Amino acid sequence: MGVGPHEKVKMEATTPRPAFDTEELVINMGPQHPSTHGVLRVVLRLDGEKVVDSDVIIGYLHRGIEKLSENRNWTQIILLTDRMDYIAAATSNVGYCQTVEKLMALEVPRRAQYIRTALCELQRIASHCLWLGTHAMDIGAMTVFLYAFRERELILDLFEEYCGARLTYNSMRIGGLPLDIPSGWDKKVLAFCDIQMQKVDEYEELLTNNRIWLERTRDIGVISARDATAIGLSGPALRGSGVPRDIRKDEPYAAYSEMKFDVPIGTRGDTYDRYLVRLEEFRQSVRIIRQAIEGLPEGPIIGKVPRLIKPPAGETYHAIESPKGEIGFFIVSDGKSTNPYRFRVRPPSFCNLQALSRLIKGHLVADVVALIGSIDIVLGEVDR
Amino acid sequence: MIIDTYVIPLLKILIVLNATLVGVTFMVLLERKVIAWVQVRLGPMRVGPYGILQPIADAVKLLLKEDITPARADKWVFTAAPIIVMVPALITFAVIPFGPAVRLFGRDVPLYITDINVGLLYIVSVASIGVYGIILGGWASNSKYPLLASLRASAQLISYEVAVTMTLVSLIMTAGTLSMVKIVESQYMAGVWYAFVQPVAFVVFFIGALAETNRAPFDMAEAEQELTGGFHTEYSGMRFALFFLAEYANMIVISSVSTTLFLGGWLRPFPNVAALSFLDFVPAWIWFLLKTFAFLYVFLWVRATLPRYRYDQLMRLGWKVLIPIAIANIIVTGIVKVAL
Amino acid sequence: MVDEPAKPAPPAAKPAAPAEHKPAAVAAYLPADPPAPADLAVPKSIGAVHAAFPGAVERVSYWVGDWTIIIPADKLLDIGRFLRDTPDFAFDFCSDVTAADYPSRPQRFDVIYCLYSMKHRTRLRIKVRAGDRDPVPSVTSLWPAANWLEREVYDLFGVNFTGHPDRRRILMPEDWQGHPQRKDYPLEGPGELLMENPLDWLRLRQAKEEAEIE
Amino acid sequence: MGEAIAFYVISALILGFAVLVITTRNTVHSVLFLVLNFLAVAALYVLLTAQFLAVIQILVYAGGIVVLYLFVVMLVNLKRPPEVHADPHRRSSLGFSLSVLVLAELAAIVVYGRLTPAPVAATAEGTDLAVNNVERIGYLLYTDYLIPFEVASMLLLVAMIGAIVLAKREL
Repeated sequence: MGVGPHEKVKMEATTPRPAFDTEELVINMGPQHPSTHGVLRVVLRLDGEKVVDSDVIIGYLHRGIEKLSENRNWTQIILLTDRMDYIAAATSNVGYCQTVEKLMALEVPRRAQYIRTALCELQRIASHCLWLGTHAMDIGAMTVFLYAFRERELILDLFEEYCGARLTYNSMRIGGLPLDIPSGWDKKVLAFCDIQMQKVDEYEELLTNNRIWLERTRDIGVISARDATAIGLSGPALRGSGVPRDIRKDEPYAAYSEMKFDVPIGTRGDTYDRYLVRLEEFRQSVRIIRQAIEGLPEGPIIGKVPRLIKPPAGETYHAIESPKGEIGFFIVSDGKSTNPYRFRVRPPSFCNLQALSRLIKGHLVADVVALIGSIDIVLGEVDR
Repeated sequence: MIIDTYVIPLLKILIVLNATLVGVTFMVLLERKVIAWVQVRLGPMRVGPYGILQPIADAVKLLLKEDITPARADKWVFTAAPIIVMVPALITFAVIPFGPAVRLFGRDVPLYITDINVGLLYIVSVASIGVYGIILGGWASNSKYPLLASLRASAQLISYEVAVTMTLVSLIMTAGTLSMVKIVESQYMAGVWYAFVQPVAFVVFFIGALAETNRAPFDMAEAEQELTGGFHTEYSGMRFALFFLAEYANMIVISSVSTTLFLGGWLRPFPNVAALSFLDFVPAWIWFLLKTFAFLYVFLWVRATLPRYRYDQLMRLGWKVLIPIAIANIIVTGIVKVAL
Repeated sequence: MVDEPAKPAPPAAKPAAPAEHKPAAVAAYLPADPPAPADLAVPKSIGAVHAAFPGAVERVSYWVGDWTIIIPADKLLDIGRFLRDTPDFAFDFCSDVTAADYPSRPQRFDVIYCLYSMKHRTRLRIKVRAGDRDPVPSVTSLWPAANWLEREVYDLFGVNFTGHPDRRRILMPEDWQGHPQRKDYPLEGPGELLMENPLDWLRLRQAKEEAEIE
Repeated sequence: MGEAIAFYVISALILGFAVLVITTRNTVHSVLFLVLNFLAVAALYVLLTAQFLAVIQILVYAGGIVVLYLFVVMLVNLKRPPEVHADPHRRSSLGFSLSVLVLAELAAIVVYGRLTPAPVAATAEGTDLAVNNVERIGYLLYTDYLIPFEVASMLLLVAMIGAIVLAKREL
């Protein structure tokens, strides 16, 4: 295939030679590649264009957030959680704060719970917008990318108005929220909900019944419910396989127990079903945001939190539903120091990415990018 | 005598070549603008009013960029490949009729460089040479992604060439000539554009045209999401620009050819309806350009709308759908011809 | 690569490691694993494990709503399979595998498995204690999800998982020395140098400080 | 005069490229010289006012067949160590006698051409040829050369089926 002398040697070594030399081609997709969504590296062994084997290599963005957190005090860690899933930073904030609240047995006021719920759902929409844009872009539909980013921009504006930041929000505090919503913000959120509902239809018009889109996503990367559970998929990737698992419903946190929403699930477990699940989640998220904003109770936004946060000795694992799947925090507190003894994140992107090798086997190179998009990863969270 | 055989053709070549090159550069701008409008953006706005001078800035940028030849690349082939792509795209314009003869300075000057009796075949054969540039560009780069992409591109070009040529056969049967000028004239005689006479051929030709120019949704060869940029991944500077321009030149070529073959070339709409003869007020070559641009716009529109086909699906579409349809169309055309 | 034993890390009390870089107060902590209050009903899965493997469960712990059982490493696969396959609790989803390091204990690592049952919507944590080089059987055969999670634990803690299909480093570079999540891993300076040759690092640091003073 | 110059230049090019095809070390380069050779041959056809043939020459040979050669050459690594080039089974004498035969045949054709006068009909219609190129070829193909034409098409069909059978063994 190539022109280098080293390849000659390889060819001669493989005796006896078949009538036709069919060499497998090893290509390196990433870490510098336009559709690996960051610094993911996939080493593909190809037969023609078909993936025979693959090795997913991560760690290029490893910043040691877990180790770092063991040497930061409890409040400073909130800011580190922003840097994991930076597409949905507020969700990571909520997950971490709730874990500490669970350790400290803190009561969070209902108003804060409602705002948290609304923020989490806004983040879900933002994250899904980014997912949809990049996923469609990977499959070649470039306009959807910009349409989806247009709506994500609106969410970023809402967050900017709420906490002043657009990407890494640092928008939660242990025991509640740092800020109440600005006046008029709730109306803007509701207006956004109306826009988003229309725009989701617009995305669907472009893709859902598009013949090429169907051909590119149907029966690509099929994974059964049983396999998906075993390999540790969570979030929309798991629901696409037909497992009705949503932590918001199963182990309700924040104000989700008071919200009415449906959990969409797929039937076939292919890329198209995962796409449909996420699109339906847009609508369900909008539904939740409307309920949370319209039913927003009055009251304080932060509970009775000691000035020095020092949870009693003990450990806990607490998981919430991030846009990517189950984001869990396992925290050990020694009860004496102002930093956690052990801080561990169960990153949904990491666990979902594990399934990639399995999903792409036997598919073509073009499907590899579709599948990377389909499981929706953020490398900041994979590598931490 | 000298003027008729040498000066006028040379002048025409000069004008057509320059117009094409300028058209190509502005085609890039048009593409960026049209897609930006589709995507609720503004597109380039900085260089000149409404970004109208953007192509010039682009050209300067590309000319001034470092021209890199990868280590262990085949230098000669690497250099020759962009030229091989560009030249066929340009020389195709030799037989495209932009309009009938007009009187200029007391001479009848036909608005085409030449009219050879195998014009259509000439276009097809010259276009088939362009494949070499793509294959060799990918091969000479000594890099895996370009090689994969160039294999894809050339396989795609060869496959779709079959379908496109097949549709042309049915069109030739209808027109009864291979000369581009005579094809337009025969549409004038028939009083109808061949797009209405041969609708199936028109649709197949259009799809094939998208694939032959490596345009979305068939742009696997340069699918930057998959193959990081296709056969010209290793190219930079002016050599990359040549590949880039050749793609747009090919788009213009294929649009002009489709205009000539299916949309009546320089003819006004409904050439047989006398009531519309006031449309003749518009010069013929303007009609030609309008139709060509309409075609080009559809190219861009398609690119902004559709996702990309996968390589095997593309081949399946070519061999299992388009070619059988084209062959069936030839047979039907033959039967109708004989029956009438 | 795969069968290579865990890189031996220096014992916790290695004298060369500069003491000021070790959060000494933290390292002395040992997990409380508080027992469940007497009036709380033990989940039936734990009861069933007690019944099926008498004496295997070393301790049952309860804290802020989470149940944990501590079991010996050699029983891990059996109990894991029992928990996964018994339909009454069906812990078919392994949501997390992680570890915590308590260097002051001879069995310094707690390897923690967070299980979840899709059917019953319940969680259970299993803890296995292991020393520096004690083998911990890999649960990849039970829950394929544990593959990368165990790789990460091996990478960052150096827990010696046995029977893992693909035991390589995952987050750190392949040639990295030492396991950064251990509590005795230095927080500054060239960590890998320290792990290989602590005296070199001390000399280097000394030279640097002297240079700064001058 | 001009025509003669063009003829000799083109012929020289054809011969030069042909020599380069077999002397070049790099197989891809040699395929490229083959393309140039075909293009020069097409130019020669144009000189003979056989535009149709010229265009077909480019379309079929340069644009189609040689592309496939290129595929094969690129995909099958033909860069071998130099000792492979010294083929022990080389039959120099056989090659030599074959080339002598070919030369003799060419000479025979030239001599025959000199002896028999050109057919009158062709010269009479020579002026018409430039315009009715395609029609004349079509007419000849379906009258005088009908059987070779049909045989060739059958041969192509067989080759096509053979290729499909070879490529798709699991059909």
